[in-house]
Amino acid sequence: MVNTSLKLANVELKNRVLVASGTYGYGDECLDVADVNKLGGIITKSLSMNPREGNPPTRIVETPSGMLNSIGLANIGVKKFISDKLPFLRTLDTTVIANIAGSTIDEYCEVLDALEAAGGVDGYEINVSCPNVREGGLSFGTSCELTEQITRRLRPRTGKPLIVKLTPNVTRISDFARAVEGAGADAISAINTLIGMAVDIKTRMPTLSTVTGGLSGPAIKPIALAKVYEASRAVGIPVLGIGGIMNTTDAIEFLMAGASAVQVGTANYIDPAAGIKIAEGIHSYCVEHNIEDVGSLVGWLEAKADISVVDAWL
Amino acid sequence: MVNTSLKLANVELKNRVLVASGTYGYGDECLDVADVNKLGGIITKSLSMNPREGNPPTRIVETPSGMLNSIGLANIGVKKFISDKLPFLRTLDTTVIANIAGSTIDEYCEVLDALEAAGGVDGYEINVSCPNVREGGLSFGTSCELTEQITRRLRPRTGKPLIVKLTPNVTRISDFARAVEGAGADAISAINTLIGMAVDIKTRMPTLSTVTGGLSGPAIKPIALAKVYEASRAVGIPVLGIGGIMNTTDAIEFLMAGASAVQVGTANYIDPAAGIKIAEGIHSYCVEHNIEDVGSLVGWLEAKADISVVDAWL
Amino acid sequence: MTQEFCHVQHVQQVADNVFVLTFSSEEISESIQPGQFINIKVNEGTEPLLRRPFSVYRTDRKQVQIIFNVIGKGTAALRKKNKDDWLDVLGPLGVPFGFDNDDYKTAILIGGGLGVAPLPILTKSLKKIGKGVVTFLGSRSSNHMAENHLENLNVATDDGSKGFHGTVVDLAKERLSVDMFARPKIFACGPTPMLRAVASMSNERDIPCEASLEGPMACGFGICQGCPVELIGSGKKYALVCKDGPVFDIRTIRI
Amino acid sequence: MTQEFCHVQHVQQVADNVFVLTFSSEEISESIQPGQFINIKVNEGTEPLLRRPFSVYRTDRKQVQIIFNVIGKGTAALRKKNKDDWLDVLGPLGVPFGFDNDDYKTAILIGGGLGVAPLPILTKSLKKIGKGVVTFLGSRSSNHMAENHLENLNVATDDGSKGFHGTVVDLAKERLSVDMFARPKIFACGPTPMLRAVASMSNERDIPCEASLEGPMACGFGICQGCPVELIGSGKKYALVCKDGPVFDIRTIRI
Ligand SMILES: Cc1cc2nc3c(=O)[nH]c(=O)nc-3n(C[C@H](O)[C@H](O)[C@H](O)COP(=O)(O)OP(=O)(O)OC[C@H]3O[C@@H](n4cnc5c(N)ncnc54)[C@H](O)[C@@H]3O)c2cc1C
Ligand SMILES: Cc1cc2nc3c(=O)[nH]c(=O)nc-3n(C[C@H](O)[C@H](O)[C@H](O)COP(=O)(O)OP(=O)(O)OC[C@H]3O[C@@H](n4cnc5c(N)ncnc54)[C@H](O)[C@@H]3O)c2cc1C
Ligand SMILES: Cc1cc2nc3c(=O)[nH]c(=O)nc-3n(C[C@H](O)[C@H](O)[C@H](O)COP(=O)(O)O)c2cc1C
Ligand SMILES: Cc1cc2nc3c(=O)[nH]c(=O)nc-3n(C[C@H](O)[C@H](O)[C@H](O)COP(=O)(O)O)c2cc1C
Ligand code: FES
Ligand code: FES
Repeated sequence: MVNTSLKLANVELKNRVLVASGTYGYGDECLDVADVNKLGGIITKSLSMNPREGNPPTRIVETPSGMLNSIGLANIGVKKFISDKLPFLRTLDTTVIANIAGSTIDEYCEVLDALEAAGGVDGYEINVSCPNVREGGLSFGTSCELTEQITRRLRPRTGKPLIVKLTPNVTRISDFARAVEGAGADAISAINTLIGMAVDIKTRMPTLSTVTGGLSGPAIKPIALAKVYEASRAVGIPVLGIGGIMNTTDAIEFLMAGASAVQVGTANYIDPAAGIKIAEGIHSYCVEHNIEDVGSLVGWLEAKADISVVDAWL
Repeated sequence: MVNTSLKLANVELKNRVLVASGTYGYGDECLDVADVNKLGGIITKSLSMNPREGNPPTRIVETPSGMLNSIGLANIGVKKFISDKLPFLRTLDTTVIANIAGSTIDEYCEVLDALEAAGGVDGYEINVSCPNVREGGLSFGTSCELTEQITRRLRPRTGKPLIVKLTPNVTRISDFARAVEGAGADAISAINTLIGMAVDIKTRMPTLSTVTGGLSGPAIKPIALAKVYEASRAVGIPVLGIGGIMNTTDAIEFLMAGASAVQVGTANYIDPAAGIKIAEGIHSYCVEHNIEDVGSLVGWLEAKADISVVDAWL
Repeated sequence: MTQEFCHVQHVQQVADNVFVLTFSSEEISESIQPGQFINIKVNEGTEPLLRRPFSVYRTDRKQVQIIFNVIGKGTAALRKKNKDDWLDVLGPLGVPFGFDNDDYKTAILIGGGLGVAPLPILTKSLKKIGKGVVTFLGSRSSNHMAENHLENLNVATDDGSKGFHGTVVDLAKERLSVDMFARPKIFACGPTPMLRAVASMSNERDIPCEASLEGPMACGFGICQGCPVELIGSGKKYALVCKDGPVFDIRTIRI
Repeated sequence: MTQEFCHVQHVQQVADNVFVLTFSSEEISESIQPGQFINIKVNEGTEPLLRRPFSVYRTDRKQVQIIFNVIGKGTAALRKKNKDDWLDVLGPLGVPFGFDNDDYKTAILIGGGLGVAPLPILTKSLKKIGKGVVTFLGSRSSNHMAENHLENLNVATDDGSKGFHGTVVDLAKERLSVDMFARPKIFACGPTPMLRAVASMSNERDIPCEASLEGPMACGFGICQGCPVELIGSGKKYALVCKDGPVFDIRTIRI
């Protein structure tokens, strides 16, 4: 018997593979082709207080081994989520984590309060990669102070796991990891998308309506691994590794680099059952290698590699 | 007749395609298969004061549509460069730019002084992505203050073009661009590699001997385009765009995003004549589209796109 | 929606840069509705990364056909498929044409270029329920045209090499001015400029019209929110092409 | 070094997961020296991104052959090549075996697995200059062995399915203890553990030995500095496998 579970504060995930926010809708679109109950957890699309229509087209463009998106956090709003989606999610035998977005710190609090009042989700993931209307649209997540403030404001409002999802678009993600740990977060998710851009030389316009968007997929995996490695060495709380995970090998790389669990994002678009296959793959890997607890893979490198060069001569 | 040239301070590049530092040796390895005189310029491997042996193997690993390297700035040192390589480079009919590395600000100055004394290079590109021995190995390039200081110290020592090559591993590259412009740089190169990591699950070790390395190639193109766009809108000096450029289309994307010229890096490993083919491709594109000056492609988007969202809801 | 690994049967060239790929799938051949699409992973590995959406061109018992132009990496890979290669197919996806009702008598099919793709199975279904079918097909030239499996065909070419010299919409307009089709309804598929012309034509003549849209997609089944089309006069600003479409009442969307 | 687009002639399976690819290149077939390699871009596009290095297995007038195992994306793509597909080939690259001199009389060739690759053209060259040749070839099993085009062959298999039951180096040691070869020199190619064993054997018996190394490469011709091998007792710390090698005097390097 392999122990695949992970204790995240007071919640136990049945395995260490979740689906990432914004890449699995509200969990109800993939039922035909994926037994979502086999996932370690489902993280919802980011929820804001009011519904958001999202950005005008073009919202996505493929890039070498990756994709850019500029969805604009299109979502049905927390009230409709509670009335229309939560009842279904409650019936699932997997951990359901609501991802929360806001354009003010107050909005983050309101969304969380609404979900707390409704009950039925198992934890919260905070998307700090949202533009701060007070600061002319600069994202909260690129300010260590604001990221910490959001965490500090949200922490007392819930006894459920509070996970802060960090942006990679910063100089030193370890500073942010430490800040949110200090502010009481139970875990960190890393990474959100990297800022990127595509140009259409035929129209001589940026391909995306918002000029820049978020880069995801295999292309970013090496960057994500480095960020997870850096963040996980800086803190004691678990890190959920995200970025370009397509298969079991990728997932084990993240575990070894220091992730306590992984989230599968873009891969869901290509194979809605990717997360389930990866969870099964990790299980098989452990059986083959006589590993009794998936947890013992976590940070395996740290024990072996005696090097801490993050800024090498590039 | 298409005007392909670019005036960079007091030097005229014959066209807008250069080969990037560290990806073309000292210009003398590719002669069999590439007529290097057709390049807009050659940028040498980074030169330090003393020869550097570089990092232990493994130094490179392929990643999805990209590669990581951890060469450790292996180079022959500025003296040997002057005695062994410069005489050949002087015979070339293309612009030769020496890329300079240092582990102290003094070292940057010494290398530049040695090259100034020797004569024969047309300009300097400063690689600020080197670990600062005074700061425990954190790279100069992630500190805006140090990047500015290096530029300020080097500026009075030469009348030749001084180009500062920025690292993308920072929160806001535009701050760095403005700082080096203020300190007297003639141009900016963007981007150097992104910090990344690979894990070998068979050996359960990081693949690279230094754990992390620099990510290059098509995978990073969207990130590079976004950084070039951001930097070029922040300053009046030219930006040399770098990152994943494999073909003419890629190069034109960078020009449209705001680059005054481009550098071809990783592509040289796959096709040592890539830069020449791209220079020719840009020329043909201009002929086809009745464009008289390649310069009129530069920042074309800016004229057309009325959007400045850099931090969108990701 | 099912996800299935299907055997390629063959790839056949049917016109200049036009190919028909046949694969085996009982599931899809039985359940696909005219106007629905399938999303194909054309390769292993990450380049290209995403699936590629295609209309179903024809079905025959356990066989399914798509028709395509080679325009990029994905279609180049499809063209090179050999017998017994695997295709990873997700489908059927999206909302089909609203053809199976009584609010019209004559179906007017308008296809531009590879917009012909969904028309053969639509034609077959229309005939089964006894509708009249008239088809207008436009193409760059006669060499680029895939004109089989259609009914009452009228063709237009940009270069005049076959049929009407001009756009397919101009041809349709001409015919609609001459012939009085009994209670017509238009079903259109093609590039955006063509659909715009169809929209204004159908508006002017007050003919109901459904159009199948294209556009970049990441998932193809509603989980990425990547494929918006702007709605007109509805409470919502956007619909999703993959899930709410690809077929829309042309009066409800801004194209 | 030249860069050439070469026509594939065919890909043939010669043993379990062992394939021989033949392509046309006058340039390379005429200029390649035993132990040199070529660097092949196996695909258009960016995945895989880098070229793949291969020894030249055999040449015949205008034809060149490589031999390979399918172990990853690059070799999987090679295996699928068809007649008349293009290969983008850069070569010849690197330093050949130092076989053409008088400091030895008998060439002892040791190959492990696909380390057999450079041995056939080395054999041919050795015979041309009148050297004695003895060959030792090791493999997992007889099914995995490509044993053609070699001289005085002695084989070893890990599973004992053919020849000596054990490693190829143990077999060579046995033979070297029995037979007194006139002024021998070893030429070895194979996986790192094999080369380590060869190194200690050649040291013990004081037989000169050259080995061909493998290792990750980005460029293959000296511009990336990506392929270091540690030097022993030299002023320099590293040599480059692609440019200073792939063939090294085994006493000068740490493997
Ligand atoms: C619902 C739906 C049904 C479709 N049915 C068919 C069909 O039956 N037959 C068919 O040939 N095609 C069809 N398409 C379009 C088809 O999906 C694209 O042609 C295909 O994805 C191109 O892939 P590629 O990798 O070859 O080109 P890429 O390398 O992805 O693109 C090459 C160039 O074409 C442009 N491009 C890519 N996709 C589209 C698009 N959808 N519309 C306009 N420009 C595009 C790109 O911007 C790029 O410039 C359909 C699309 C949708 C959304
Ligand atoms: C000078 C030289 C000559 C060579 N000659 C031959 C030859 O004649 N025949 C032949 O079959 N191979 C030869 N090789 C090795 C060959 O280049 C690799 O097998 C090939 O690059 C694998 O590519 P791939 O895309 O299939 O595998 P990848 O997808 O790149 O790798 C698959 C797995 O194999 C490992 N791997 C990749 N390359 C190597 C390597 N060089 N050594 C050890 N492990 C590796 C990777 O780490 C990975 O785990 C040679 C290598 C060099 C440097
Ligand atoms: C289309 C798309 C929409 C996304 N939406 C959200 C979102 O609403 N909230 C969020 O926190 N992350 C969102 N993400 C980021 C993913 O959750 C994930 O962090 C990122 O894509 C990297 O993982 P991947 O490479 O596996 O996709 C989105 C990603 C994509 C591609
Ligand atoms: C193997 C390798 C070595 C490099 N060495 C240097 C260097 O010495 N100095 C430097 O400024 N940049 C160096 N670079 C960075 C490149 O010049 C370039 O900025 C980067 O690779 C991104 O461009 P690309 O994606 O086109 O390769 C190196 C890159 C690679 C891949
Ligand atoms: S393509 Fe993903 S929602 Fe339509
Ligand atoms: S592989 Fe580039 S220097 Fe050897």
